Amino acid sequence: MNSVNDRNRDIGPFVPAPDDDMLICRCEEITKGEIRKAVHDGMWTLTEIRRYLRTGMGLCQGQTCSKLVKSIVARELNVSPAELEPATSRVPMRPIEMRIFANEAKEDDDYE
Amino acid sequence: MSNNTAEVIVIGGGVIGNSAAYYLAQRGLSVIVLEGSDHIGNGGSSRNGGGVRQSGRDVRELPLVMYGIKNLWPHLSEELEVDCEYHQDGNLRLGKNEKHKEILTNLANNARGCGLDVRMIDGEEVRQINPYLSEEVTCASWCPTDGHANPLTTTLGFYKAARKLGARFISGEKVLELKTVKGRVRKVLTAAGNTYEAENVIVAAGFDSRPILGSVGIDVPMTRSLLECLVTEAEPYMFDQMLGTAEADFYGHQTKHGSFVFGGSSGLEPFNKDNGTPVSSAKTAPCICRGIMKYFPDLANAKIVRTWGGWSDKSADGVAVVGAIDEVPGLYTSCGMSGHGFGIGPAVGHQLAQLIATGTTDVDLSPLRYDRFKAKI
Amino acid sequence: MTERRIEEHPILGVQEKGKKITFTFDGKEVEGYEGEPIAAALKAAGLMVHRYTKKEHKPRGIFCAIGRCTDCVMVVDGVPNVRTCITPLKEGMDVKTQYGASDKPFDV
Amino acid sequence: MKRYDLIIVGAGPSGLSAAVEAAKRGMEVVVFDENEKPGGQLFKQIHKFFGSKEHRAKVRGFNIGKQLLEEAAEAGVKVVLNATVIGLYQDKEVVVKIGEEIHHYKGDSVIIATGAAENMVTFPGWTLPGVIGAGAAQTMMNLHGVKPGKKVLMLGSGNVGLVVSFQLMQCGCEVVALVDAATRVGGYGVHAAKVARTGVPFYLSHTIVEAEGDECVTGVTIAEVDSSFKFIPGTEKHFDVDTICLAVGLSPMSQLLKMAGAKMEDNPKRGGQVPICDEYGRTSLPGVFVAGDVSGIEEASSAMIEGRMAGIVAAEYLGYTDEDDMNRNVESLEKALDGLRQGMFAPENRGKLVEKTEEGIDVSMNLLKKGYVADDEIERYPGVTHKVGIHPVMECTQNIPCNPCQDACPKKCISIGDNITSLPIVVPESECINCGMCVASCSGQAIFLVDEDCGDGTATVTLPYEFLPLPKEGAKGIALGRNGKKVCDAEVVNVRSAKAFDKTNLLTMRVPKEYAMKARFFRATV
Repeated sequence: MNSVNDRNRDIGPFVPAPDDDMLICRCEEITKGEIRKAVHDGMWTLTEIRRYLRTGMGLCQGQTCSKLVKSIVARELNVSPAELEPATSRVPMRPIEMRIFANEAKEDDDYE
Repeated sequence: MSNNTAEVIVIGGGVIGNSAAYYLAQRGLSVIVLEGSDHIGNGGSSRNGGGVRQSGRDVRELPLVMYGIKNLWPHLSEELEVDCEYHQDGNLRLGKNEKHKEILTNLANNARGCGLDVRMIDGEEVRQINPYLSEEVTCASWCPTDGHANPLTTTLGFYKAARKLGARFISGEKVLELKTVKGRVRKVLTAAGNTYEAENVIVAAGFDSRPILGSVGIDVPMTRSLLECLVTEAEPYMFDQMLGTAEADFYGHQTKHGSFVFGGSSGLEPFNKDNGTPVSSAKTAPCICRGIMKYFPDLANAKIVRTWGGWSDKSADGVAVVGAIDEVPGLYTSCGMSGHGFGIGPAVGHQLAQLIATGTTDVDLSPLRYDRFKAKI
Repeated sequence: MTERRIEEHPILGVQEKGKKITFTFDGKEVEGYEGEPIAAALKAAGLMVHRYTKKEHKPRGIFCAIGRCTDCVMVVDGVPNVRTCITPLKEGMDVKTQYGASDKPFDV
Repeated sequence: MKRYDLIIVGAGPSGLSAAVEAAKRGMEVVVFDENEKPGGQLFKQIHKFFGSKEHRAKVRGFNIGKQLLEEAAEAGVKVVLNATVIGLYQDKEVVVKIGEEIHHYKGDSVIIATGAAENMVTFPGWTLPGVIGAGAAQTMMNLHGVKPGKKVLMLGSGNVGLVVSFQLMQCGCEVVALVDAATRVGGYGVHAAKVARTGVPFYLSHTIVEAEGDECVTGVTIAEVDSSFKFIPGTEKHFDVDTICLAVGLSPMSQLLKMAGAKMEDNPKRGGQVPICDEYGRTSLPGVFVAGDVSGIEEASSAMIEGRMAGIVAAEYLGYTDEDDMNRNVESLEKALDGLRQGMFAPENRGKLVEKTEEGIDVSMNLLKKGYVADDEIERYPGVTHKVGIHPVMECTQNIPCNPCQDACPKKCISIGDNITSLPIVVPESECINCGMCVASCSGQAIFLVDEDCGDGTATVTLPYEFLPLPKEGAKGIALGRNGKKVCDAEVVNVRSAKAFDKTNLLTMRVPKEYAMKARFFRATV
């Protein structure tokens, strides 16, 4: 599903906006302005935005902000949000204590 | 597409490809970077544990990585205008038994021969440096000039800075083959049907480098394995050092953000499979957690928020392959980084750029030649 | 604590609660019902701020109430980042406001 | 490794329904749910459901949840609670955190029924304590018995915003306003009307300018927006509130599928990132199925049907039933699902302005803009007729798939006919016996029993009442109109509660007869 994406396509300059200080990623406290600037730094996919800014990398793992980030990036690139890749999801679905993750039940153990 | 010709084409938008592009652009060369996936820095460059270390390396790689730590890393954040989160607070390579001690001592002796400040310390001294380490640790090699950085911002920082200098980046452009013209590398053909042309081509595409180099009759013997890392929630500050082990089965550090990034192995890495993208295996993360808790009992309650996998390209001798391919003029490579390509990455990019621009390098790359692999008898 | 509790509901009637117990919030004794989420007991006691964020030091409280957004995390019995909206309350629990990732207030 | 025929993730309406069908066909089924209680959102839904009998219409959500759990237990389904599925790995390996351990299981088939998560909107102050999701409000009040706040502003006029507003009032909170940036109410008109008649003002084409407060919400300012959603200066309105509730839509919680490598798409019609699947829930991964909101946002009623389909299809996949059984059952379920996807709120009408009912009657614009049908609009609907003596007045003005009223009346006074979305009509020559069953059966609380002229200059209006305290016979107060404003003084002359009414009390008030067709709610004067 890779599609050729010329990263030097002109998307216009970064224009500051009055709501640039609006917090978008609640966990990592990333603002709309930071996200928009990152797009102009060349971060054109949600994966790159995440790696560059940490949006969606906090405790909730993007469960709250991923749709918001997507729409901001899409608008900045002037594409439809559906054109951007689906947000990555990784194990574990919820934060899990190391001692529990480490503690694998034996084959014959059941939960009863 | 407008102009598919440049002085240099870089195949692979990882930390090496991006840094090469940056240093080439800085020297005024025109560059096109072709990244096969949809994301810049999508391979090992953004999936590794962030070590920027010299200790524990094969002596053939040492001069190059020491060059980078001396000349490039210290000012990288300012230069790229991105926080690379570089910390030079030392590396503890941990051992638990006599066998480990022997491995570490050998490595340390060899490294000292190359002029690196690294020494063996006992368990007590280890815990003076890092009081959270358990009693199981009985020795370590200690290299105070090692450290760690954020692989994500570093890799993307090189991309950002190179792009700003005019390097052209194209993602989703998977390279299928190279073509020579009159004996010299010239054309780069992609899966999308595009052709790019340059006088010089750097192949820095991880394991995918092998078939690309193969298209002009060059083979670098390598295999790949699916390695895994995990990251915790942000925790209160504990320590600054980079950690590793004698058997290289566990490594990690606490990031600026407060989270701990740890990597480790289940022993099954070369046999893991994926589903098209590198995914984690159900067995690995629990095993890494058990490993971490042996070293850091205090982290038992830290919560893991994410695990991930990444393919590592391992050369036949576990040492990077870097430099010009003499048989095909104009062709250069950096591949088979064998799981330690991040810390050395900027230096590789820098030296390849210098080589292409001037024909010379500050560091002798010949020990890392592509054609060094020989049969055992 | 009664005015924030629903004593009788027109559809659900009188909801059954666990045993009434006490726990501490930043050292002060607070009442709640055993087994209800810590966040519910705090809400019933009128305590809105669960934590202050690391970068901006801004207050946060309950947001999703189902363990997803992780905004309601606090330091519970010494462990930071505990999702209070899904962690059952126990007698004598030590619940503390979380500052960044710890229970130590920021230096001003 | 322990292997199950079927592992289901999520014990909500779709997951439990799937489990029942699969277990009935002989499969060994386990359902994992991360919550302490099963039922998903059903146990937070205290209103009566729409639809027809086969959709369990007029049964309250939490009671449907109880029924489903009983059915699951009877069918031998194992439901494991406090069991967080942390990963769906390759080869259908499901890793679950249960207590202090993690368990690895293999499913020969897997159904993902993880439901949805709430969408959010941003505005200055949206991170303040006191700004909560509508789901959070439901969880606090309906599961934990704690009021989300004293004074609440609701953002969002879809069914969730409307239903939760009503629930907030039921548990004793004050809803100061219902706000939506859209130009018209998004949810069912009957849900809006039952909120509006209690006096909650609707502000369409408005949104939040700012949530105020330092440590937590102390107030909110809203303002009108123009067609490009920009604030119109000078239209700001301030409310003192301690809670702002966000009900701005749901997104499928499809992360497990993405993680497992299922082909995904971003489909705005289905609410966001969803697995690509066929109409029976088969994903791109063989043996992995989906059901309910995770594959596209709909109502709990459709989730239950989708769940049953997925359960049957999974049974066929593993040879626990044959193709004939599958086709026969799936066909009838598809019909039931089709039934729910009819009318003005059908998926294909999403976002469209429907101006006429199926009967060709103009839709009330006032309902769409203010949440209630204006007095001069109400007479045009077939459920609103006049006759001597007590008779039902059905203020049902939009075509939605729902018909319990026609079966509720023992005297067959009400008819909807075969087309489930038709507006109810009063059957000519039928005789109302004032039993009140229609009033209590209407999930939209849109039926009133009216005696327009009692002979003494007064009229009586019987209305559904689901609040506390329940006024007593003889209580004096005021009658409110559909718009929630006082129309006249009123006195309660009768209060009826019956098991058959299922907690919907019938309150009869006496008003001057000229207000018989205007007075629609009662508020006691204290």
